[in-house]
Amino acid sequence: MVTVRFRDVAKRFGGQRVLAGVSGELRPGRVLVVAGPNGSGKSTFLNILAGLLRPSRGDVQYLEDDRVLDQEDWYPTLGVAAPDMALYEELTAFENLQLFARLRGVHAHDHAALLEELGLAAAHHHKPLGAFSSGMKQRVKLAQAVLHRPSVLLLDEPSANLDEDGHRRVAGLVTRLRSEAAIAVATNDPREMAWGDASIDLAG
Amino acid sequence: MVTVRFRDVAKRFGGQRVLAGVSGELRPGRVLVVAGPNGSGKSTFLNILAGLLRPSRGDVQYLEDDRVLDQEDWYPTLGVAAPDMALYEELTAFENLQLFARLRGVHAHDHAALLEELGLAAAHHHKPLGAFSSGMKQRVKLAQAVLHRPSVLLLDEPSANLDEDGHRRVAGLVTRLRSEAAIAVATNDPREMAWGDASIDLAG
Amino acid sequence: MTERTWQKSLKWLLGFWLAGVTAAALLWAPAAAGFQGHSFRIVFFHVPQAWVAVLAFCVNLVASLRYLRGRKPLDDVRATTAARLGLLFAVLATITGSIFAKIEWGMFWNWDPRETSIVILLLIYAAYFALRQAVADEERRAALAAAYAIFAFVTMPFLIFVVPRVYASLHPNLVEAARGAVRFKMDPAMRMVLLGALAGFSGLFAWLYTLEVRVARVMAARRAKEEA
Amino acid sequence: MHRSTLLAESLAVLGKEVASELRRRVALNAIGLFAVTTLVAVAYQIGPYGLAEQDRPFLLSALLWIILFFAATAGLSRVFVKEEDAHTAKALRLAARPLAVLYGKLLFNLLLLLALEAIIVPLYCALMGFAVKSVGGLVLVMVAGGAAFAVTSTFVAAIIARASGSNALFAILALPLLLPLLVAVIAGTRAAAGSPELLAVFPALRAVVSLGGVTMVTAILLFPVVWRD
Amino acid sequence: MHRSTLLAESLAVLGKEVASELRRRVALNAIGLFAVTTLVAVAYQIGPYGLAEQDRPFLLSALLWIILFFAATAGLSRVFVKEEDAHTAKALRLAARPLAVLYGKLLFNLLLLLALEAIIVPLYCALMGFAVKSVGGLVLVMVAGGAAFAVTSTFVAAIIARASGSNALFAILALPLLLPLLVAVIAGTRAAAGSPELLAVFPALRAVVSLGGVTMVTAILLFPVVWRD
Ligand code: HEM
Ligand SMILES: Nc1ncnc2c1ncn2[C@@H]1O[C@H](COP(=O)(O)OP(=O)(O)OP(=O)(O)O)[C@@H](O)[C@H]1O
Ligand SMILES: Nc1ncnc2c1ncn2[C@@H]1O[C@H](COP(=O)(O)OP(=O)(O)OP(=O)(O)O)[C@@H](O)[C@H]1O
Ligand SMILES: [Mg+2]
Ligand SMILES: [Mg+2]
Repeated sequence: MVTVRFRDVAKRFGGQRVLAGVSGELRPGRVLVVAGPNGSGKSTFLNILAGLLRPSRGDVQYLEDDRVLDQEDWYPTLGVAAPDMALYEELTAFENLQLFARLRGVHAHDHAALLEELGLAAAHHHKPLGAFSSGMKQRVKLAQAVLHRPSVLLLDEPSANLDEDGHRRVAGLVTRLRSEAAIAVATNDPREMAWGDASIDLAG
Repeated sequence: MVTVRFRDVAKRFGGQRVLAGVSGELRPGRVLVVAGPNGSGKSTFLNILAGLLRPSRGDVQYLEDDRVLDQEDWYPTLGVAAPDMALYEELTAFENLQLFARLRGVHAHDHAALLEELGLAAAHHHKPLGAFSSGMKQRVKLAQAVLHRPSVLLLDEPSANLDEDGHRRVAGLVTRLRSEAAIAVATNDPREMAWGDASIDLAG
Repeated sequence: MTERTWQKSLKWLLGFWLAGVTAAALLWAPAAAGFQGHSFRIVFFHVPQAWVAVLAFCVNLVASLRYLRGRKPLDDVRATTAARLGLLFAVLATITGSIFAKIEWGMFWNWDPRETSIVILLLIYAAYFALRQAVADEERRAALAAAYAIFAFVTMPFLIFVVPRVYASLHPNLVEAARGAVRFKMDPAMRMVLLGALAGFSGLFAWLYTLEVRVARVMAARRAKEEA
Repeated sequence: MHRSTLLAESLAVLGKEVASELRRRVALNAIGLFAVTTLVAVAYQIGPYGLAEQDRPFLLSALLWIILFFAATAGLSRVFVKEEDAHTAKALRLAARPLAVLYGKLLFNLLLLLALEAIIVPLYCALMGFAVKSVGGLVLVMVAGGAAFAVTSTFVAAIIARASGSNALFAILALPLLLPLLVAVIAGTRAAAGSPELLAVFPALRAVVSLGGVTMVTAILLFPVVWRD
Repeated sequence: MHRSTLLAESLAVLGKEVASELRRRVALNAIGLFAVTTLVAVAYQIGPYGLAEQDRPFLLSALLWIILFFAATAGLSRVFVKEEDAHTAKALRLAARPLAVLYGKLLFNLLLLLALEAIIVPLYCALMGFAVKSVGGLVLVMVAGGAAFAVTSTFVAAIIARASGSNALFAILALPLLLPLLVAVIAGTRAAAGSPELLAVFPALRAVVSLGGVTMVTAILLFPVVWRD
């Protein structure tokens, strides 16, 4: 179980101030909704939480049983899906999951079951991602984010491009995982905002 | 004014049947909503309408004053925005629009006004697209689709990644353009389905 | 003494020193045997220039390493400044060397290993600046440039040791004759002037370097104030 | 509905390529550095003294074109692959005529190549002691060769970008386009080096021009297929 | 939460590179086309009898490596550049340790180079009449040279991918660093050609191996900085 604590996180890009001091924490079993209009810094904030971007000010800590983790140890605990993150289009859905499972040291995993939980029918598991529809790609991306049972799950617009059924499945996934992971969801979708136990609004 | 007539359009990819004979037309002043779950063939259908994909069966005709247009003459009439279509990330929003305006032979156009209509503040017009948020990119993509006043507008998930305000602006754009263009919107979003005068459901 | 007057007097001292060394090199140092006319006097400038270039590249290395450890923007400024000065002095050494080569060997350029090595050195640091120019983001620019500088630096010993060993065999007569002649005929007065010139040029480098770093520091402070 | 002229469209594509390169702030201002680096890499191995007198015209001409060919490949190979990798091809496909895309990218490559030649060739002749008897002949060969290379490499780059799956055969198709051209330009350069007569380069020049012409026609006919399907 | 071993991760990255390349063959086509074209054109122009006897071992070795060198440069940078172009770098950055990425991509580039050498070298020897006295020595030099080459190219590829992805920049950054290596491998090839003794290649081999070793260690230390920042 990992808790992510962020204090006074601020970010500027060149002259533009994007985040102006955000504090709070992600706790296991809870979902934090990060809201705000386009360009308000939601994705930037998640990138900082993931350690992909350095904040201009403030800091982020990962705490496991009150022990502070080194940044190299953040990655194994993390699952991330985001719009600016693509999987490999030359590889099939299955090969993509297999690749990420290998990278994360997950051995016995039933990729097919996970893909079906996310609503991707078996007929598509062995097609290259380049031939997938937008919603099908999004499902594989989500499967990639959760296949190693991360303790910290950062979902940026998780149901972008998804249909009604997809929406429900993602909601189901979040419900299933909330007991074992600290979850942050950045979203523009009013339906997703309802998932949160807490929320941060980056507007203004 | 262009009418797009499609008859019994079907598409298979390898063994998989994606579209099974769709007929109908896009008429100026009307919005056709193309609905259906993920992977049902909405984008494939729009690609066929745009002449980017050849149908396995059936045909598509562009009629201008009852004259059938050659396929080379489709492109100048067309405006397209789609999730699998990216603009140039090294170029700024403004440069991207300028490029597409030149390619389409549009001379006197106020790109800034168009971007602002779509809710992209002037401060961002001269930033490279690579530094844009997902919603900001989507707005530029939409601006690119309409800047040459197309007679046929194909919008695939037009408000993907957009916030509430963006949604409203896209709805406004469609309303403004419906008098001069034949519009098709492929969507998973219930709110967008309400825009249509007619709809095709590809489910099943 | 306050810091300012101290610095000012150092500057004057450096000026006098360089003037003295130049005068000694051109007028006082005895003629060396084995050279065409007074051409050997170029050594008093050529060698210190080459030395300062090497010194500057070492400073660049240290600053790059420090940047990667501490991520202080000032270290990046230090690295860039050192690389720029190193490049400048390497170019000067090449020019004086070519003039020397024209007089002694009859050609401006011979692809002798020395010449070749310095050209590669010039290319490497020109590449360093091309890389810097190609990255817009400041932090990333600094980190990538530092990584490249360090990586490049470790290949340099090979440039100096491997290359001449293989290449001397190609045209040994040119190379060995020239180098042998100089090594043996260095008399004490000449050595003194050369050491003086080395010290003077090192001082010149130190002055230029601190000046540029100070300017950069002031600019950074002003920008920080504007942003706040 | 508006229509742009083919010329305007081609220039727009060219402008975009130039702007992207400038934005990446590399190719254009570093072009000299690239030329010099490549040259030194070769000159360094085979200096002016490394060659027996009778080998010089052959070898120096061949080496010069290896360098230029490399420069062309390094600069060009990415123009189309990048559009596919970054998913920008669809927008371009919809907005520009295929031929405008071909011409725009071709012009860009041609400019790049001519600029490179302008730097590389004189430097190479100086550094390698390559005495060219007919400067006029050399210039002719360089310009014609540069143009033919730009055509071929642009077309080949387009093929490589789309060579997945069923198009794999195309890559092999490129070989017979490139090979005779390289042979002809080397022969032309050798002729210019060996004889003060401008006429001496004509046989090779004729080969270069006709190969370039044939490739250009092939490219114009086939490019729409390669690009759109 | 699980952890994979570095080896398993590296192999996973390698496997992914191989699978992707087999499906699209961009790097393979670019490299192969350049190498085969120049090789055949040069062979056609110079041929087995075109060079003075005393220069042959040196010139033929130099020419071989110049071709290999430029061919490789045209394709090796793609491993990192395409991840940035296709926006896949983020997922990889999150899932794999930096060193696994380095090792996986390095191995892939090494395989690419060895494949290239396996095709080009025998072809070259046959076409140019390059008689190599110690085949074992040549193989050693080729393998060690290829490995050392792959290290520097892969590292520089990682840098330019984060700068702009320009191939010209890749050449500018990589060539000067590769020149000492080029000198050593040419010397080694010449030694293998000139003497049936395996021992003859050892001095050059020592230089290649130590250069490869030093750059490898440096790359390992610096790569995380390049990859994650
Ligand atoms: C373009 C031609 C030349 C270039 C680029 C060049 C470059 C250099 C460089 C880089 C050094 C410093 C090496 C070190 O610190 O270890 C150096 C030192 C020196 N050069 Fe030159 N040089 C050139 C021509 C000459 C010529 C023609 C002579 C004399 C005939 C000469 C005599 C010396 C001497 C005496 C030293 C210092 C002592 C030594 O390290 O051997 N140089 N040169
Ligand atoms: N690398 C960068 N360089 C410069 N500016 C950037 C960079 N990344 C993001 N920005 C800017 O930061 C702001 C916030 O971007 P971010 O992607 O975090 O927004 P967001 O809240 O996720 O928006 P959306 O809902 O559209 O995804 C935007 O103005 C964007 O242009
Ligand atoms: N190039 C292709 N090769 C093979 N199959 C393809 C190709 N393009 C699309 N498909 C398949 O066609 C089906 C329909 O895809 P399409 O993109 O049209 O769906 P969609 O209705 O737009 O879905 P979404 O709502 O997710 O965007 C999918 O099963 C997809 O895998
Ligand atoms: Mg976002
Ligand atoms: Mg779709």
